[in-house]
Amino acid sequence: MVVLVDGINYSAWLFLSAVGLTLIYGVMKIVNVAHGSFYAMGAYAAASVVGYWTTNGFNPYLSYLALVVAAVLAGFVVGPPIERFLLRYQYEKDEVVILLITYGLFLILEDVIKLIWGVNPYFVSEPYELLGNFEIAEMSYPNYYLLMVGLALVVGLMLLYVLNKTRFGRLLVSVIHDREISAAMGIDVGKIFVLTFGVGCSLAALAGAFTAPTISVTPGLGVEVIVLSFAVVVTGGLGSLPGVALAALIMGMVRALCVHFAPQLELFVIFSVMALVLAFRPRGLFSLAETRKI
Amino acid sequence: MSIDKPIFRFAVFLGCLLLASPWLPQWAMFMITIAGANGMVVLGLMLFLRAGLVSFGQALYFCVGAYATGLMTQMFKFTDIFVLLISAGVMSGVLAYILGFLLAKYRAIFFGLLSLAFSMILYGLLAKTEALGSTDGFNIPAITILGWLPPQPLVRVTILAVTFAVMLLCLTFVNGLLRSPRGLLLTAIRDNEIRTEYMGASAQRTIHLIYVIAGVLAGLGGALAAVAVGHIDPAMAFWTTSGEFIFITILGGIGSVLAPFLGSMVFGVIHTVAFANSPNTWQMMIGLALIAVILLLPDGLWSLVSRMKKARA
Amino acid sequence: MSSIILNAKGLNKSFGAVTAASDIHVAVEQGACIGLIGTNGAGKTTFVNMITGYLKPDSGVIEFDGRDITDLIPRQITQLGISRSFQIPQLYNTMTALENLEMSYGVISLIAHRGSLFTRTDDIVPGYGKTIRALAEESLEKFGLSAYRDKVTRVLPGGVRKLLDIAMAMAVRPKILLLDEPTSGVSAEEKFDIMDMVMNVVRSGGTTVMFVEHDMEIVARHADRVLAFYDGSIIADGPPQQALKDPRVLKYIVGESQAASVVGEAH
Amino acid sequence: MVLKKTVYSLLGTLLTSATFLAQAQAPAPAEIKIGVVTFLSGPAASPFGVPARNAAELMIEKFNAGAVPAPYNQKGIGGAPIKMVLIDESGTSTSVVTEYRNLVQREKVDLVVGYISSGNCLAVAPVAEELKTITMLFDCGTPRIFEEGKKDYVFRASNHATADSVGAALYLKSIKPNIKNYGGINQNYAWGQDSWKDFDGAMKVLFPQSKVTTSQMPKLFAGQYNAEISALMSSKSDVVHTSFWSGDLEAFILQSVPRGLYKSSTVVLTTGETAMYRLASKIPDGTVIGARGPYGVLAPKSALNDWYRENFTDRYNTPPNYAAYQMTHSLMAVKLAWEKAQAANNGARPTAEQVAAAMRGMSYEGPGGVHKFALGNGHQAVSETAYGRTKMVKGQMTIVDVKRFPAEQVMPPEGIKSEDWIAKGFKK
Repeated sequence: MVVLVDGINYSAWLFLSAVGLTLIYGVMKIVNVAHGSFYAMGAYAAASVVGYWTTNGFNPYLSYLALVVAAVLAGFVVGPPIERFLLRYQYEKDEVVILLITYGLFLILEDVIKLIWGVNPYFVSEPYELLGNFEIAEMSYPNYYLLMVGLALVVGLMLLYVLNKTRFGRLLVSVIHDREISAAMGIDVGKIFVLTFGVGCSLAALAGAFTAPTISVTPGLGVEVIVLSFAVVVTGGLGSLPGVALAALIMGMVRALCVHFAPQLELFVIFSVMALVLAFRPRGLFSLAETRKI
Repeated sequence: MSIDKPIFRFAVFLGCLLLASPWLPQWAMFMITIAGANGMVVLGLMLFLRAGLVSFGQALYFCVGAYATGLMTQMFKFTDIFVLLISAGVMSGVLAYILGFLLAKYRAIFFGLLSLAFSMILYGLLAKTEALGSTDGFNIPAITILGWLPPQPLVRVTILAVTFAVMLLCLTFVNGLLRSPRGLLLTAIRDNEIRTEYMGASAQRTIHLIYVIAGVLAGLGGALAAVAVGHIDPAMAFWTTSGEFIFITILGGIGSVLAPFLGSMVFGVIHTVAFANSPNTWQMMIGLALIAVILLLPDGLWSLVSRMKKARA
Repeated sequence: MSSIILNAKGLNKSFGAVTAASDIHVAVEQGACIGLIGTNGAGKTTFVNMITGYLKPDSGVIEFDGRDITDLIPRQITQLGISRSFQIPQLYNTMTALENLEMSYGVISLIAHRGSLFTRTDDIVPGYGKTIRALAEESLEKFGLSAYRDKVTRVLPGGVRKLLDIAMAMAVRPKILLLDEPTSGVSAEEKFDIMDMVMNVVRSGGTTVMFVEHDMEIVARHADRVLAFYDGSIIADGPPQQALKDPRVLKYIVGESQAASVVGEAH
Repeated sequence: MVLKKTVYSLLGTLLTSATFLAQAQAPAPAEIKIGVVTFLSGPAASPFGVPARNAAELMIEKFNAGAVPAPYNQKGIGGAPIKMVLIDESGTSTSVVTEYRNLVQREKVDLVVGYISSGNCLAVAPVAEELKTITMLFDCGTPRIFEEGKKDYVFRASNHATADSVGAALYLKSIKPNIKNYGGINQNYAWGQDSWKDFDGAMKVLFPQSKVTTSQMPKLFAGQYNAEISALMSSKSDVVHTSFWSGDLEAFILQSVPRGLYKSSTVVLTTGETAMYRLASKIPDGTVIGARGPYGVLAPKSALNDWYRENFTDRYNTPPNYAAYQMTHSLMAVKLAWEKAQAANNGARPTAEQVAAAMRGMSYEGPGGVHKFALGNGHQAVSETAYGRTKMVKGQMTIVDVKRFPAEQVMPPEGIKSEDWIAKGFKK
């Protein structure tokens, strides 16, 4: 039981951290290493905003709203300009080259964050403690984790809805399917890319923002997330939404099991799962099949 | 396999460098040694890039080579540089051969990320082996050459010389490979694998082959680095290390077998200048450098050289 | 009486609900030149893809030189002596025409040297008596592509790309050459010259040819035997005059008027 | 031809950049250059690296002004002004060693003080010996440095990690004489593994009947510890030991406190002191806090300590944590040894060998009390260590029932590896 709760809660966190990455890849075929930096920026933004919120004694319950606002700010202020003024001119280049550009961005943003917020940690645990606890199997959990799980569900469902039910979603799908043809059909691919990139970055920031209350916001907190969300996304199948969800769930569960029954192995869990899955399903659990006509 | 002019000139140049070493600043010699070791790994990555592949886990073999060296010195008390190099090459080669069966099936980003997974697993394994000092790693004793223990003032020069020798050997080999039809095939695979298969060639076998070669090169690089630095730890297999190697590959370009060494030399300079001049923001410097290279010199530093060549011709 | 070089027995292939090949029987004689006709989706390319190992038939056997090649992969089939060109030319798009052909002969030389790492590209290609470069130049010459020698293939016109594609397929000196719509995407004017050029280069070597073609004039002009596909099965098989007059062929593929003119011309 | 040219031009860049760097810090004749190496980026920067850098800047400024109380009141070092060359410790051990060599051979520093990561300490030590440069390791914990062979130029001015684990166990003995079982959560890398090993060993000696409930080993910088916390809570341990530091420690506190881990178990934070200032309001009363020595709030009362805390707090408006103390101690030790050697050298600038000789076995007093270079034939300093428990007094975090354990109780004697010393029940 406890294992289940721990697993789900970690899965939710993994999903939130990784979903932005898969969205950006699915639409733009960019493996965004700077993803981790956006996660970090989300966390820092949250720290500042919520800090301001509480010091000015606004309604604490609205601070969750503040978290979202912070995330969207972080994502949309920084993300789109990068796409518009840097990445946009690189699309004809190889996937890997673009990946390296984002790696460079990651290095830069790491220091930018340091310049803006300094090296000392920030704490914004108020939202975390505000909600009180719940008991399961005489084990006490903060309700905040329910919030995280809920958030994960909401984000997942919203994305599903947008992709399948809205006009923008259909445009997106057609762009995913074939960039050139969609452009030829008069879809403003450029606009869609900027938007997607913004949303993807905001999702990363959102994960950061909602993690911030549970951690100490310090330099370098993005680095861990990069490789972790890579592992999740690749295991799920690059660009696949259900893939990320499933992969996050599997990894969360396996990890929880490890922690409770074989704590020494925790170190390998994630990458072993990834290697195993890739060994048997080279393109991940749910792969976007790419057929080539000859 | 005959020696090409540029390689011959390079050899001559390295020779002069060795002769000049007494007058070279010590720290510069060390940086050149490290650049040489890194260059070995990057030489392998260059082969990958020729075939349109990028490995985010090449540090795996860098680390295996280093630890093979380390274990030789720890367990069997071998200190002879040749024994160490050979064992490093063999260890990494064998591992690459085995993993190759799996990885040669993968392309594009999946090739890169699967190799990343393997390098991170090795990192985990080493981090758990407290007998080998866990993440602290352990030190490598002074090396000998055929029983001769170089006296303190000569140690650095000796290691530098060995590095050069290994470099030149591998350079000549890889150059020969690239000049052979097999070398042509790399570009063919990158450009159009279907056509290549219908010409009757096996892309998978070719990739497996260069995977092993790259593995051995990385292993040798790791051994050289271990001997030069005198200390090894699991961080050698961490993904950031692989990232650094890819950076150098892009920096140098794939225009020539000499490009990797040009790249890693310049990387060394960028790195230390950034460290010394902006200790608090060196990452930004390196990031900017990386993006600048990709935007301004998409074919790497070597494109400058080839441009000069054209200008002369 | 010439011998059977390729023998397809009872090939079936379906993609989900779609039947791409149902019980195909074809025996190809050494040196034949066979035209494959049929509307799009009739199963011509599926047939070619099964012969060249790109698709594996659900059931049935393919024999080449009396040897079962059903389960071989494209590479092995090519090495045995069956080679093909593509509907969409499969070229090395970042390279020049010359380099494309050098690649082809490079592969040949590699195989001839059993993959040895210590041969150089300027060595003589065993069994061909020339260097890779010389062979590439020669075949550019043969296919009249010398003008495009140093042009990057991405930018070349459709007809030229087709020819280059075929030239590369011919590099391996195949016993059987399959041409998948050699004239599709080629302007009407070019069509005939290209086909003539290809055919006399190819036929001069006595290579057995199977070509997928929509233009009945070209079929009638070059084919000595026609296979008409409809809905995954062969509805007519015989010399052009007869096959093209077959009522079902007229109904489903050719259309009366054109047939008349075509066959007339062929006499 | 072209090729040669490029390589030459390349070497050119290298040399010019070097000379330009050299000029950047062209040494004034008498000045003494100290290379200071500490984490300026990454997770170790905020708890250790930056406080240590601040300490270095403060102390070197005060030294040069001759404003430090006796015996440190000579201007600079023996009258010569000190110049600091600051380098980030981040990067692979390869780059750390490269930068160390650059410090010594290019920047021509006279002394190096630094290194937080044990791995880096191990990597740098042999190089220091090769380059015959006095190198003071200021924070890294591993005992291996002086246990794996004799050193001539490498020193460490404070206890190694053994003292932290043994001290923790001793402290538990004094406050909870009958512990039945204990668990731990430590980062899955050398520091965490060694800390747990030593603590476990010490507990086995002091509480022979006690059992290990669980030993959690999350990945370094994992950040999410709920599963681990659940495991710890369900293990119902009397004691939970952790050597977490930095963001991990803070995250662990933030995540575990609301779940009530501290109600059921006594939690021991061996590096807790770095976190207590910022998380004062979060840490429950009765949590055992260590500072890897008599540092920070656990420092003994003394005029020097008051002076230090006051100056540091004035300047950075946060009190100095143990990393700052360790840096300060290291700088004081080298200053003292240098001056001693200079005096013995009747006023002339001493050689590295002379400084080393002066430091060997030397004992000195810093804000953290008296330390003595007793182990590793006079290269490894030892000192008392201290632990205490948290208590909120009028919204002020204070440390109560502080216990001090003299060096000989927490550090092994000369000539035996700490592992064996613990295994043998603290006997030689």
